[in-house]
Amino acid sequence: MTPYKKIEVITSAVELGTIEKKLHKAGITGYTIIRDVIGSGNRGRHAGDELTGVFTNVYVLIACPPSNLDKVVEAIRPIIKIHGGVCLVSDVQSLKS
Amino acid sequence: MTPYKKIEVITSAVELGTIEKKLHKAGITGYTIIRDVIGSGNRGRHAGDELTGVFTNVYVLIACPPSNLDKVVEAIRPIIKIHGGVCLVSDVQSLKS
Amino acid sequence: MTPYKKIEVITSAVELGTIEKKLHKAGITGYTIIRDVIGSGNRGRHAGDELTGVFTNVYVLIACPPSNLDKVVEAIRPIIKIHGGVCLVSDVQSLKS
Amino acid sequence: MSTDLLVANLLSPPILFFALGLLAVFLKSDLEIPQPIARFLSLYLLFAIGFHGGGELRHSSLEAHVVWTLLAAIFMASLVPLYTYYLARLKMDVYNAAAVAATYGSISAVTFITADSCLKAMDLPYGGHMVAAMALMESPAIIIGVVLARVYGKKKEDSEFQWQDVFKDAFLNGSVFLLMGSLVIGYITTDNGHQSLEVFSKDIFKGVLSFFLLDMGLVAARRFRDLKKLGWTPVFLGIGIPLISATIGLLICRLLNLSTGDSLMFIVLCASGSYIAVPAAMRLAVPEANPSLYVPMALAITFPFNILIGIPLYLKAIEWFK
Amino acid sequence: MSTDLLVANLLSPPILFFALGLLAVFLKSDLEIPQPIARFLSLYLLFAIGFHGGGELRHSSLEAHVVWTLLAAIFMASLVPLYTYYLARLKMDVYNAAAVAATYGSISAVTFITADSCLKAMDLPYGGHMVAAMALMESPAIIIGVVLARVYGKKKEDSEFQWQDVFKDAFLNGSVFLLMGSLVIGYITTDNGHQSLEVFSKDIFKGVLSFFLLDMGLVAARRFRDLKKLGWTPVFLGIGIPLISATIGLLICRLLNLSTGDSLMFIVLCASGSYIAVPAAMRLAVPEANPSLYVPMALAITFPFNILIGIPLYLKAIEWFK
Amino acid sequence: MSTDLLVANLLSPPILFFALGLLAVFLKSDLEIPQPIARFLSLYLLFAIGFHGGGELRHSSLEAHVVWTLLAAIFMASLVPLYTYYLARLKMDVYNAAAVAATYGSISAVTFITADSCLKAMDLPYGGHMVAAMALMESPAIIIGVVLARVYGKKKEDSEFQWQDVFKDAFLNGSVFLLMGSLVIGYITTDNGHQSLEVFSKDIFKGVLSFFLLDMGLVAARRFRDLKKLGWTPVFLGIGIPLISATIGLLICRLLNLSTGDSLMFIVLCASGSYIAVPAAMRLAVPEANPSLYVPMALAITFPFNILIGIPLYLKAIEWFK
Ligand SMILES: Nc1ncnc2c1ncn2[C@@H]1O[C@H](COP(=O)(O)O)[C@@H](O)[C@H]1O
Ligand SMILES: Nc1ncnc2c1ncn2[C@@H]1O[C@H](COP(=O)(O)O)[C@@H](O)[C@H]1O
Ligand SMILES: Nc1ncnc2c1ncn2[C@@H]1O[C@H](COP(=O)(O)O)[C@@H](O)[C@H]1O
Ligand code: NA
Ligand code: NA
Ligand code: NA
Repeated sequence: MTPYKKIEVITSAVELGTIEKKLHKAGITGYTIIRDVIGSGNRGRHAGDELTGVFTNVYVLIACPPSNLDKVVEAIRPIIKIHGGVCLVSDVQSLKS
Repeated sequence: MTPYKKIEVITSAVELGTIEKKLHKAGITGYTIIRDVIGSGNRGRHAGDELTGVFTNVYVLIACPPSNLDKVVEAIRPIIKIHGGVCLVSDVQSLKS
Repeated sequence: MTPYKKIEVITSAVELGTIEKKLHKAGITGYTIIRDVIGSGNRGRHAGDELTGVFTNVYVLIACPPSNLDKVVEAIRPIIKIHGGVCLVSDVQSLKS
Repeated sequence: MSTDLLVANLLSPPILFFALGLLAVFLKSDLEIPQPIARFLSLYLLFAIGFHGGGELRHSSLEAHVVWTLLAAIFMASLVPLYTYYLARLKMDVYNAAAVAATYGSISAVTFITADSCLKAMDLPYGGHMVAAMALMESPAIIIGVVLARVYGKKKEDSEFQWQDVFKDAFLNGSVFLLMGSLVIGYITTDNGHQSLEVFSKDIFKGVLSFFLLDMGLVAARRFRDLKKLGWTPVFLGIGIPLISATIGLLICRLLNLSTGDSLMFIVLCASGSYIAVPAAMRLAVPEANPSLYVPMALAITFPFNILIGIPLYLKAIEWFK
Repeated sequence: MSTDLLVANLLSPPILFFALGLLAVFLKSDLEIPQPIARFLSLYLLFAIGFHGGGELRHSSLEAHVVWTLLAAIFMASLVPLYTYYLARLKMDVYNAAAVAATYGSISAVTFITADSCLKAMDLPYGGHMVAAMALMESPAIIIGVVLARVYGKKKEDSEFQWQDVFKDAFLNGSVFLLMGSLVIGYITTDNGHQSLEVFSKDIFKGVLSFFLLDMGLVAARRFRDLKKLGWTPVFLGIGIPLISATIGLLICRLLNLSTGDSLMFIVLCASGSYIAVPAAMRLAVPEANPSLYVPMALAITFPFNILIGIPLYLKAIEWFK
Repeated sequence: MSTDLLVANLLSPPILFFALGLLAVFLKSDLEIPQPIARFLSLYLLFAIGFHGGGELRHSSLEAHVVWTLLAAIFMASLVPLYTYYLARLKMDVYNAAAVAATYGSISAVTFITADSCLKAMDLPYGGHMVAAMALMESPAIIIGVVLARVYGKKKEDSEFQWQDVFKDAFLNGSVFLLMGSLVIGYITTDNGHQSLEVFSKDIFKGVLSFFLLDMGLVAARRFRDLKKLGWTPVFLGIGIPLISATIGLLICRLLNLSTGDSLMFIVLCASGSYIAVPAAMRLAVPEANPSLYVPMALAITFPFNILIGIPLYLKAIEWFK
């Protein structure tokens, strides 16, 4: 078991492409995406019923060594700033595969 | 980065309305919902194949300042007690947006 | 609130049956499954668009008392080893239901 | 003729696909109908049956026998849960008995639709008001089930419970609402409107039903597992209650002198149990009841019994009684 | 005749199912169309309308009035966002006004399709090139909206923004692409090809439309809530802008001497607002704008207005002006 | 005539929509078919083709040539993976070669269905037993592929592996099971049953196929990316193996003196590769193999090759050889 950082990002689904692009640019290739997530936040309720991604969110989970944390956070920060949502960081132990 | 609490609730999908109502009553407006989650627990396997929400679960993630933790937990506790499921609390760092 | 361990497993969707079987064998009956999860890792991008489970992932969340952690991890380890994916362990507080 | 009937029913595509679904699970095939599709097919069936029922209602005058039939439907929807409760109570606690009562008091639209297919194959007509009867029979049992649970159950303070939620779940749940709405729309739209939906709502109907029953077979078979732990009680009740209700229903049909088609539909409504609207409502209003008991009873016992054996049996009984 | 028209429109199944969807939300029914289904139905509608448009284009020669109509379409798609911006700017900030401008400059395919259903019910033909006009009118307003936001908005450094993304979103988003593609395929495939898709793309069309409008009713009604907080501005703009655009559109139709069918389609394109392609593009390119403002305007005000009242109204105006 | 054939094939809606799907990805459009829909459409196609095959089987007597054709099908399903393995082994490790062998030994139902559409358009009949041949050819190669991987691969202790799982995946995976089941149901149901499903299973078939091929185009094009890293090997193999298999298949057809329709179907079965049943089974039984290699080969190379060029080519070869 190795100490890892887990970063969870929840934001508007339309941002998924940007997030993936930025992660790749930052050299992060390990992440998991849950689509069709809904929720409520500062911008009201996102009910996922709009025939478009506009009111749907996406959840992205990134597990990385602590040394990569900053890179990930810097990639995500501007997106959250402009488009809203949350970014949560926590400590986990990763099973070395 | 600010210390936050993350509360994860997994329970029967039919309870989603109640959960949202209670969160709003407690003044909590930031949360994320993942629907069509399945699982297994004390009440057997919830396989999500029933044409109804009865055997499907819902996952709700609430990130809040530590001072709000009690409000959230008290809102969720009776639901878990009556309808089953789990409620997990952990420490995270939130990227101030 | 009781201290619990949270184990998160993300791997190929075709492994879901094996995971459930192994958990049951290990006596673990409480877990939650999120299907149709996509992602990227050592084996390239899993975009979930293959008409088959081959390029889709599954997310499994297991909350258990710390004493059960080893059993769970040993059940999951060979799967991650052969089929790829990640397994993350963290500390949580469980609301006793 | 009766074996012919049974065989013809068993060899119709919808029933065969239901059997295929059962078989898939028993052989552990990984065949699966995506859930959004299954939900859509079920909405489609409600839409189509309601729309046609409405269309036929337009061409039938509101005669006395229509009114009597509808009243009888409401009567049965209230009577069935009562005796079901006391029967179930012999073997179950209050909450489960109440949920079982609600289940059998309400109806199964897919059983109704399968009976419709069967009648169509034999060129036996039935009145559009039977669809209205179906819509009327969905909800009362839910209310009665909740009343039973609260009257006989432990008194407890729970600020959660609200009657208005129960009524909303009973009368405004998606399936009741869509069925009722489509019935009304079928009634008020123009002939032109009916023509323009002919292919969508009629010609592909039986194909959609076949596909849906394939899914029902899968789902029903998966629920057998739940039953294994529960012994023979659910099996006896799951066949016994429909037979009792069918018998009472048959008597009422004779009393009202209904046509063969109307009679079959009426009996099928009495004898079928709900596995969509009722479980969702009970899970909320009577959380103490175990859905792994009452859902499989309706879905894995009563539903297959009704569509495989019940429908031809009821038809034969109707003719025999004439 | 005009009341007849209004009533005939209101009693057609698609409109009635739209109303049923609205009602479901107002009564708090839990009726829900699974989202993958709703998306599929909308893809189907684009596919079918495009394919048929293409088929009809093959049989019409590329005459001058076709070219003129297409040019007029592009002209209106560029003009509407301009005056809409200045109108909206009276009550909103730059970003929201730009998003509203893009919304009303672009078009709503479902409004177009509902108008098509309405014309079919009256045996009034329209040219296949109107589908091409629709495809051409989807994108320009998106570009114009983004330009307005960037010209009038706060200058800021953002390395994120790229014009090529905006163009991609405008011209290659799924709905524009499928519509265009189906149009081209309908144009180049053989008569045989058209025949083999007849039932799928034509006979079940109105049924699918009815189901889709049921979902639109649900979605539109849910968006009313967003509007409540915003006062009367969205309501006035959501009806006023379409009326202005329809008037200008009508003048152009007279100028070009279009047939009744072509005129209705042209006006409907001018008067409708986009709630699929535009919001997705604006959310990315003008994140400062609030989608809970411009989406509900198009979806919960303009769309119902157009299909319930607008279409018969525009038809009457066309005939009156003849 | 052969260019006519090629052009007619290329201009049929299913092929054009496949091309549209490819184009969408190359132009980076965000067009997407919701996955539950795509899975449903593929289930529908298996259901319809099986049901009709069964229906036609009823009207054909079980003659010698039927038996011979089925035996030849099983023979080819066992032969193809063997030479494919040795060919692939020249460029790949044991595990990937085994997976490629299984892929090409098995069949692609959609290629078969596209060939069916093509034959229908030319009024060339083929026997219902070819559908049975398809069902029989899906599974053997999976077993052979796993055997190859275990015989030639590194010996290792893995308590996970169980032959019974492999057999289950080979013979009871959803697509094989539904195809087989629908075939049997089509065989045993009544003429009445066939009639009642006519519109659902026949008239809308080609429309559904077109939509499904649109999705196949999207999916295939997305998989091109995977191939870029792998050089020319997959391209050569992905075209070479089908050509070899088609040649052997053609010889067998001459030997058995099959009709033109039966011959085309037989050759298409030999020459097509599986991208649904096989990958799922291989992922479990041979996890060392890389699905980003064998899935794109079948999906992004062989499938387009077969439906765009292969089918007309094979037809011409059949006629030339007559
Ligand atoms: N405190 C929170 N906890 C969990 N999820 C949140 C929270 N705040 C926002 N979100 C998610 O982020 C989305 C966008 O947030 P916002 O931009 O604040 O509206 C919401 O729809 C939620 O899904
Ligand atoms: N220990 C656990 N870990 C993760 N999820 C759980 C656990 N226990 C219960 N759940 C989830 O909560 C749902 C309801 O639980 P129960 O009421 O215990 O049957 C299950 O179907 C699971 O999805
Ligand atoms: N570092 C990571 N963080 C989050 N998810 C990951 C990570 N690495 C792999 N995954 C997930 O596990 C799946 C399989 O990983 P792999 O076998 O490495 O390709 C990926 O498609 C991701 O969904
Ligand atoms: Na009943
Ligand atoms: Na417009
Ligand atoms: Na093959």
